Amino acid sequence: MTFSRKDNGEETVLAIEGALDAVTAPDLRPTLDALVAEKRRKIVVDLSALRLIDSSGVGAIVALFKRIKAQGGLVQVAGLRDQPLAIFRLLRLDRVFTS
Amino acid sequence: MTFSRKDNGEETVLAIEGALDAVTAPDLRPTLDALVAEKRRKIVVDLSALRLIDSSGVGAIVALFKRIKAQGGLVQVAGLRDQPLAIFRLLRLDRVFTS
Amino acid sequence: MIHLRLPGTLRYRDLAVRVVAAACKLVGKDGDLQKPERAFDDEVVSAFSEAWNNIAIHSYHDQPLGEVQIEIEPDHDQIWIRIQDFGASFEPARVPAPDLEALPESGLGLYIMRSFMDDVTYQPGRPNVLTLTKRLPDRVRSAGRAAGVSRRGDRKK
Amino acid sequence: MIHLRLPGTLRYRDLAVRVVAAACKLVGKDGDLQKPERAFDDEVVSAFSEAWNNIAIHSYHDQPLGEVQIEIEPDHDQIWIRIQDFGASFEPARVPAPDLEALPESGLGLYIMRSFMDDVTYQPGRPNVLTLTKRLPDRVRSAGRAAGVSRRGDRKK
Ligand SMILES: Nc1ncnc2c1ncn2[C@@H]1O[C@H](COP(=O)(O)OP(=O)(O)O)[C@@H](O)[C@H]1O
Ligand SMILES: Nc1ncnc2c1ncn2[C@@H]1O[C@H](COP(=O)(O)OP(=O)(O)O)[C@@H](O)[C@H]1O
Repeated sequence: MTFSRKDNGEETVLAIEGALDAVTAPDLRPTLDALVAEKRRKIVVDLSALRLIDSSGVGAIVALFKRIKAQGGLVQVAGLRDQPLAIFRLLRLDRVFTS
Repeated sequence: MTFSRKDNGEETVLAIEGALDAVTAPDLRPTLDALVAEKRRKIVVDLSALRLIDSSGVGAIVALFKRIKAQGGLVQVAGLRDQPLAIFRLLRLDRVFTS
Repeated sequence: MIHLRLPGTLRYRDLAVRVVAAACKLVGKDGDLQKPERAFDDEVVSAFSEAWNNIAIHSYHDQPLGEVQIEIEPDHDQIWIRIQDFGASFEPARVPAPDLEALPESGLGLYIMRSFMDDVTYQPGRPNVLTLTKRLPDRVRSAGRAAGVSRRGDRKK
Repeated sequence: MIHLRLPGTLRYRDLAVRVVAAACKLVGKDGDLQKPERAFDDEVVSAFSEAWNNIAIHSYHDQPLGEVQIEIEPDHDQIWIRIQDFGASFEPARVPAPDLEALPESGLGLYIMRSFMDDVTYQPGRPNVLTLTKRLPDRVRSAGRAAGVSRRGDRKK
């Protein structure tokens, strides 16, 4: 898993590549904590280069969503495809994160 | 393994993707036979999207080289990288096929 | 049949998942499913990933040197996977289904396994035995038969 | 240690090669070699592919249901692979080195194994036992130590 954060005014794009799972999700934690601490208004999580996600990876993104939302902000997910799309659909998260 | 053949005048570009090995090399045989039967003058084997090659795959390309050369034609290999490049270098074929 | 035995830690997760993904490609008449049949592979890989996580995180929580034994049977119309571990047992029937509306951050593993596989069984004991079975959708099975293509590699088998 | 047992046919080649490729990623202090250390993985995968071909094509030529047993030990400074089959034996010492100038179209398998691995041993018998060993180049070993990074996944092991 590799990731990149790009800020553009009020919006942050967080692009995650590779596999976001029980092994790699903890590596993302400091970045997610920083986004919450900075009270970012809008975060787009770009998963177009994500190959695999598991329930730990989903948990990390859902936790970010809830914390940012509690501060009045918005988290969207973009670029879902293949295995990650199948998981988001099953957990009915595709609509939560794309509206 | 997938491949594509494109003719442009006297030159043919044969692009091979994926893995060219003991399992897949036989699938290439009819195309190689056709190139020889048609007495193509110049063939560029594009391996830039080749992920893996083994000695059977090398054997298929060397056989094509010899048959085309016997008819006065030329076979070049382009785009070698990663594992296929390591194999071609070891077998000292990188210079045979790029000059 | 494919037999795999390896340490039940997260370190070996990627290797185990890759074996299952490669085995999925051997399922079916043509042995090389095209999209949209990739969905089959994605769902099996998803379920297996959760099973592996649970063993590494829950079952072997305090026994870091525990082994996992995996058998995989990729067939013309289904895949069957048996996973055995020698760690802590649990009672799947006691695990409540997640309330998806509440956006849970955990407790999704068993739900993913049960949703994506046709059959999930668990027998607690020494070893604990988990089986995951998934059949190809009918439409794919008949497409494979109609095309009459041979399995990859059968030629030189 | 990773144990893998599966049919010794070309059909299972891709799966076996993927296991070896995934095991290569576990070699070294950081467990995640960057280029140019990818060369290590490429060379191990190349050697193993030839070993698998030889078993499927020569050793099990007329015994299509033969099994292959593979053990893999990915270590901090090397990888060790043992491959056992129950088919025909041969005498590696009698296989002549290829004359590369003559552009041979076959007879390259053993040469590739010997060139890319530090150690290749073969013990004919029932089973035939082939071992392949390759050490990390020194420069990579010390880079790994200097960085002091932990192996992938160790955190939650
Ligand atoms: N292999 C296992 N061994 C022991 N306990 C398990 C195992 N798998 C699941 N459990 C128990 O069942 C619960 C629910 O598991 P699961 O649905 O996978 O979600 P999660 O792992 O996120 O909690 C776990 O929290 C754990 O208590
Ligand atoms: N596992 C094996 N079992 C039986 N014979 C083998 C085996 N491996 C190699 N051989 C013999 O050694 C010869 C040389 O093998 P190799 O260098 O791999 O080239 P190739 O397989 O292209 O002939 C083979 O042709 C075969 O006769």
